[in-house]
Amino acid sequence: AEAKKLGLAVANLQADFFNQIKQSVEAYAKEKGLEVVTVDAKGDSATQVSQVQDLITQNIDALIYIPAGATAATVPTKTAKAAGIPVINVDRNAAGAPGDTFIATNSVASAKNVCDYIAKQAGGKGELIIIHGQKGTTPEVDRSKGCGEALAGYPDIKVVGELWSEGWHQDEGFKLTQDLLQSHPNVSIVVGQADALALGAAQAVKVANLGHKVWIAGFDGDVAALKALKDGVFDVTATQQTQGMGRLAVDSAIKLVAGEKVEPEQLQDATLTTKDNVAQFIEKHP
Amino acid sequence: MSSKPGSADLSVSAGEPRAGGLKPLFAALFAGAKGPLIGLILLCLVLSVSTDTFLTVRNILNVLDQITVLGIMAIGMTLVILIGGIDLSVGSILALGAMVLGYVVNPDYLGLPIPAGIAAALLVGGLCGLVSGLLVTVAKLPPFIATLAMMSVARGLANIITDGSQIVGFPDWFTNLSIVRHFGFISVTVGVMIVLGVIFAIFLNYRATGRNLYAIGGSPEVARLSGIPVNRLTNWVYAVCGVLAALAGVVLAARLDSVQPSSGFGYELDTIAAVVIGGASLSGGVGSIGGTAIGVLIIGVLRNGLNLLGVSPFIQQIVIGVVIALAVAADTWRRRAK
Amino acid sequence: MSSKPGSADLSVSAGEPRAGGLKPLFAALFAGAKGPLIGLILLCLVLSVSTDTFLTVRNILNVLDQITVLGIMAIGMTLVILIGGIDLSVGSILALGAMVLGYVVNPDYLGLPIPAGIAAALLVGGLCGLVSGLLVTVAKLPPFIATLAMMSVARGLANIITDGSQIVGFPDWFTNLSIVRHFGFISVTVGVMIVLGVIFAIFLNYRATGRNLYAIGGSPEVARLSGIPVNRLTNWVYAVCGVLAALAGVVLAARLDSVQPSSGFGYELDTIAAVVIGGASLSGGVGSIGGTAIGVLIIGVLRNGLNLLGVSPFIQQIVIGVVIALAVAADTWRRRAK
Amino acid sequence: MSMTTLPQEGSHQGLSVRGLCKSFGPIQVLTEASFDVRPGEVVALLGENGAGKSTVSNIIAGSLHADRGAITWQGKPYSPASPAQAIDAGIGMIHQELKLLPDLSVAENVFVGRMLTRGGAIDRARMNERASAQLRRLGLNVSPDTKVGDLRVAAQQQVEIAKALTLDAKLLIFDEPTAALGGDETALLFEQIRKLKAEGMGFIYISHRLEEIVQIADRIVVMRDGRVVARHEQGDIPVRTVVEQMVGRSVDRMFPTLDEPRPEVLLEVENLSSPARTFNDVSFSVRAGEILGIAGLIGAGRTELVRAIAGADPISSGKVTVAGKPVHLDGPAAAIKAGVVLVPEDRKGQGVVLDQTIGENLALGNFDHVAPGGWVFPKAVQKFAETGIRKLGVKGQPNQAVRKLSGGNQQKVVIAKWIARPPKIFILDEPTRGIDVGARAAIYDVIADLARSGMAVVVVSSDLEEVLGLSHRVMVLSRGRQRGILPRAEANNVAVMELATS
Ligand SMILES: Nc1ncnc2c1ncn2[C@@H]1O[C@H](COP(=O)(O)OP(=O)(O)OP(=O)(O)O)[C@@H](O)[C@H]1O
Ligand SMILES: Nc1ncnc2c1ncn2[C@@H]1O[C@H](COP(=O)(O)OP(=O)(O)OP(=O)(O)O)[C@@H](O)[C@H]1O
Ligand SMILES: [Mg+2]
Ligand SMILES: [Mg+2]
Repeated sequence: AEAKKLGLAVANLQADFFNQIKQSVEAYAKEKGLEVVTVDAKGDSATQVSQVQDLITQNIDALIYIPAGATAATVPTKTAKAAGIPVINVDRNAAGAPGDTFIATNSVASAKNVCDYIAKQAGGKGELIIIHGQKGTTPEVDRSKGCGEALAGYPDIKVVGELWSEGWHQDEGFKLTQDLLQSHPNVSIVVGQADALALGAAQAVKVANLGHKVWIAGFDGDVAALKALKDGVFDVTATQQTQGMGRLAVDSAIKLVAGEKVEPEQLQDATLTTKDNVAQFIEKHP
Repeated sequence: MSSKPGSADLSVSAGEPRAGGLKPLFAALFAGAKGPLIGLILLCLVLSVSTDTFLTVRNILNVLDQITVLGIMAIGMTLVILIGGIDLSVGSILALGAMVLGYVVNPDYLGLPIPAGIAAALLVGGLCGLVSGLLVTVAKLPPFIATLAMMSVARGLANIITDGSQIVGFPDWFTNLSIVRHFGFISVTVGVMIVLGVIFAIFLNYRATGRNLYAIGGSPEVARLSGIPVNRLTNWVYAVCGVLAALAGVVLAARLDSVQPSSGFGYELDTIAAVVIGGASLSGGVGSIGGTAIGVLIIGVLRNGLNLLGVSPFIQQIVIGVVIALAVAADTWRRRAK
Repeated sequence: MSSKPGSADLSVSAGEPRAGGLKPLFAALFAGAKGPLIGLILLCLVLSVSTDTFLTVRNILNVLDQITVLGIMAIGMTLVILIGGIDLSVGSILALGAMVLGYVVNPDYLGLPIPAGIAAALLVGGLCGLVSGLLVTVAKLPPFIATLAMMSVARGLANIITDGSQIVGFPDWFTNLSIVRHFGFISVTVGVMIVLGVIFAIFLNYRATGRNLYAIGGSPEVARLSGIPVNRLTNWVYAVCGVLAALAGVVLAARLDSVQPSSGFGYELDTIAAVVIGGASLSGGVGSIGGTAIGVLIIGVLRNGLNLLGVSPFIQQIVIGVVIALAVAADTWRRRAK
Repeated sequence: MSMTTLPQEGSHQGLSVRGLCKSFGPIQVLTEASFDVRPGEVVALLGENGAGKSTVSNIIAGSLHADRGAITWQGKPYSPASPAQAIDAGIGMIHQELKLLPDLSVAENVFVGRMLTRGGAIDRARMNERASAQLRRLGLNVSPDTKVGDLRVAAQQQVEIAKALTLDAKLLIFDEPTAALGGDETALLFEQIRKLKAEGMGFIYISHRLEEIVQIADRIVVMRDGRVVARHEQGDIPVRTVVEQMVGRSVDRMFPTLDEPRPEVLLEVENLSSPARTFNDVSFSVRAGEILGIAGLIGAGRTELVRAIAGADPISSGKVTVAGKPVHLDGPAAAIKAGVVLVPEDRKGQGVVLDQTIGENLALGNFDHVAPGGWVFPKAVQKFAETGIRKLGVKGQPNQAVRKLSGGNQQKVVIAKWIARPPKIFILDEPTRGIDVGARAAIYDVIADLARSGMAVVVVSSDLEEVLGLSHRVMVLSRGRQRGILPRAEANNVAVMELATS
């Protein structure tokens, strides 16, 4: 069969990372002459189940599914498969009901790289604080894990404080960092688990006027964040291949509909991005 | 608008039901929601014409499935708003109820049978509601503050149970409750919502206690002077609203085959909106289950329809806002035209 | 309570201000919020003792910085709630205002000077508010529905401007507005909040129009019959609330050095909560800027304090709920003790 | 002053009140109040505004609690903790302020808190039937399904009465049940009371219409400043005596002498009609210094007419001219600016903001006078309020919440509010509803003074004596139509009633 109409169920368009993927999918599908119907769950998995139902009602040929909620729900995948529609899971996969293929960044490894880099830059010592994402969510868990693995190799770096954001928002990053710096003015490393959090943290550091260099790490490689990185607002991030993942998702969909085989897992590396290599990503997001 | 004494008034309007006779069921059910009802019908007409999928049995069943959670919560919210209260905690109680269910039945935790889990969930929901009620009646907090506090506390509790992680996996028969369509068309969860709606509609219209809720909403002072146990009923209403929110959490668990502490976030506004779109007044004393059903359907159909039309998500937000305003404004125009 | 005729009443109670008499400024400012004020003071005491960082100049300035956005929005919300309304759209208008600012000033888009961007943002915010007002006064929608619709529409518009992406980078002098502390301690944005608070406190207490808002909230019909242009003032109040929400968006932009369409999500509840914690009644006619300031501070201090204490996020949710309930209940106990 | 000694408490099957005391904050509003109500008798409770009548009634009905004192009821000690307990004990009360639920039906209001049921379900048919029957006996013919909010004040009052009469009570307290009623409705109510009396029901009857007392009361209890100052063993005490006991001095005359109006016409109403035809093609004029009374039966359209003139309701055709200038009737603001002010009929809903203070209420709508340049100085407000309070003799302080005033004093606040402007046209709709005799005389003086100062005054009243005693001319409306304008000399009971029923 030939794919004509794709359904795209996005977790939350208010997050730049998902919005990037959405834009990439839409642009690339247009190139390929496919129709895309996009729905936005606004972060709520129940809404997403409803939306997937609606997509199936519209006779889509394949579903690109970016699960909403803390962790991936199985029902959308099951429902789609029951209707004979191939599912391409992006970013998160459900343990009980995996998609026909799973496209994601290797979060643990990438987070490990980021933390390793920032630790090294800071000279392998100092006080570190972590601004976590929403507690208990897959990316929060994975990134904490990766970073923890890296920091295990730096005994002189002390994690003096960590706080959790509720919605990965930039203003939360600002407030949480500000509060942590209150109690720990000697902090020299800040790890933000997302670029938005890192940008907020950078602003808080700037406001605090600490009088010493503070190294700040982010994650995701949001378009806007990359520009900030270039300007030296913060120091390192891991650029996820949003454009690439979007294109890959569409290609996988075409293949799956045509009955071709696709790898069950297509993990992408997030490229460690610093001031030195950021220009190319601003030019063209991977 | 009192009908002229002695003259035969043949026009029966929903707003001002007909004198003396049997209050027509229809009028009683949709009291104050005729405008939104027109809005809903127009909406359905437009969608039937502009898509070829909206008016299919499968899609209509989908819409019913999709509104179950909102619908069950909105029943409880109708009671609360009727007595002049508001409950911001329903979304959090939903999450807490779902997490309690998961904790009790999942083999990694307590591993008890599902009915025990459901009972525990409803009990916890009822307790949360009762606490809100007591905060209102005993500590004399404004309902907004009492339930805002409960919203925060219940969410915290929901998160603490598993330190923020979800619990996945229920027996098949449980998830089938929301999937298998009996008699060819109705799932158990949808059935539960409909039965609850009917029960509460009857309760509000035909039971003395139900009418007393209207009196409390109209004026707690008058109700008290008339010998109605205002505080006791208020506590009950919040407790029932809590139980129904927890039940919505159970339904959601069946629907998602998993429970997570973040679910139901922001649902309070949706639920209140459905009730108010359905003609209820936030100052109390006015509202009906029928109206709420219309409110719930307007929200459900609107979201479904815009997805079917493939309207892009950002445009959807604008359209939803405009349609909600229009649906409720229809009531003003209808009254004015009279 | 009311003083005996002719007797000198030395005890000034905040609850019933001596309207005619020399209304002590303190009483006027914090009318109805004495309980929460006690709550705030207790909270500060507890935090001063339990952390060594809370009671430092730097931290207090931080708290002031952190509450600016909420504080500015809460001023507008106070007006709206005073006249018996409610505004759910402030969070969305904040985002829309910020996006308009970004769009107008960012070199990738229009690239105009900042003042033009600010003017455009405030204008758009004011227009949104005005539309809400007209929906209330002309289309006779309940404020809840009118502003819920606006909440959805404004969020949609904020998203459409850049198709959901954020805009980063403002001139340094602009972000410095929220960073550089003049006279050694106050940033321009905090200054703006304080000045606005003082202006609106004076307006509400000492301007005829301000007093009229209280009358509208107390009874719109009595106000109308007394010759007060109820509809016109209502429109103005919503418009002002919109302008202030957009201004909060501008402040947030300066604070974060970026704008994003998702900002301000869920702020409406925080803002309303701050106003109600500050002693305002959602049925209108009761409230004050001083009370709102207390409400804003309680929320701000609480979050800051819990972070300083390093309380885990889930426990924080529970503590926040409990403290809010206690702070408001303090008022009940205080009255009862009298 | 007659002050019979009371029998031993509990010596009969009725109600004995002994030594009740009650304070609100520092103010003692009830001091050692004692009286009896025996089965089958009507005890009239009389007194000035703020004398404590409602307070003592509320204590008996369980909605307030006494600080000291004892009540015996049917031979047993009685201290209801809530209205529910009082109702269970067989004691019901009609409150002075209407206590109705506007969004519920007439039948539901009548039976609120004790809905009739059959097999667990509400028995609407029986409730409707019984409510209708009771209302018909009171002279009100509305469908029991009508929303109470859609009824006018008089009909609402009748619903309130029906609610009390259908209670299965042994003692009923009527706190000013007839304030909003006309003569016919009052007569029908008395008929009901007499019937129930014969069945052994006891009544406490509170009213400021002293002429009613002679008709209905078996005994009289007079209160002043929270004390019982007189108890009469019969009902037909000369009004003069009672009044003296109430106010503590003699009121020599009720109505002031009126000066001749000036020649110039201040208010000119031409062919005014309302969209709903509640009044139709009404024309009249009022000269400076003149008082025009408007009489009519309940529902004649008087309220609608004066509301329209004051810009509160829209008109469909016609013209209003004030001092030669046409008024654009597009809202009260325009009318007030043109010099037309209205003291509305429904004081609670339209007259005062209950939760604001007296000072704030008086200043409301007067800021153009009180607040120079829009600046509100508390001192100016205080002074303004004190003047108004003094002029009308309001029992209260500027900083007191209006909600806590007695009913009559609230009414005075509404009148006081407009006096200072001063307006050109002063319209008062039922100005003395619920006001005591002493104060009423004072208000009549104020109204006469308004006219004397050159205003045109319009007074709507259901109290015929009041219209006749106070007006230069009386206009009579019936079913929305103007039936004639009688000069003072020709205006008498018979002539007015003839026109009113035409
Ligand atoms: N809740 C209250 N708080 C303070 N004072 C009150 C309250 N209720 C009544 N009062 C005061 O108690 C006094 C007695 O009031 P009450 O209502 O019993 O008078 P009344 O005899 O019924 O007068 P009226 O004829 O005007 O109805 C008044 O001075 C009134 O201001
Ligand atoms: N709220 C209302 N809804 C419907 N009809 C009303 C309403 N108020 C008044 N009416 C009708 O309008 C007509 C005139 O009423 P209005 O109150 O003006 O009479 P009135 O002469 O002032 O009598 P009252 O003594 O009751 O004040 C009556 O027929 C009445 O039934
Ligand atoms: Mg009284
Ligand atoms: Mg009238």
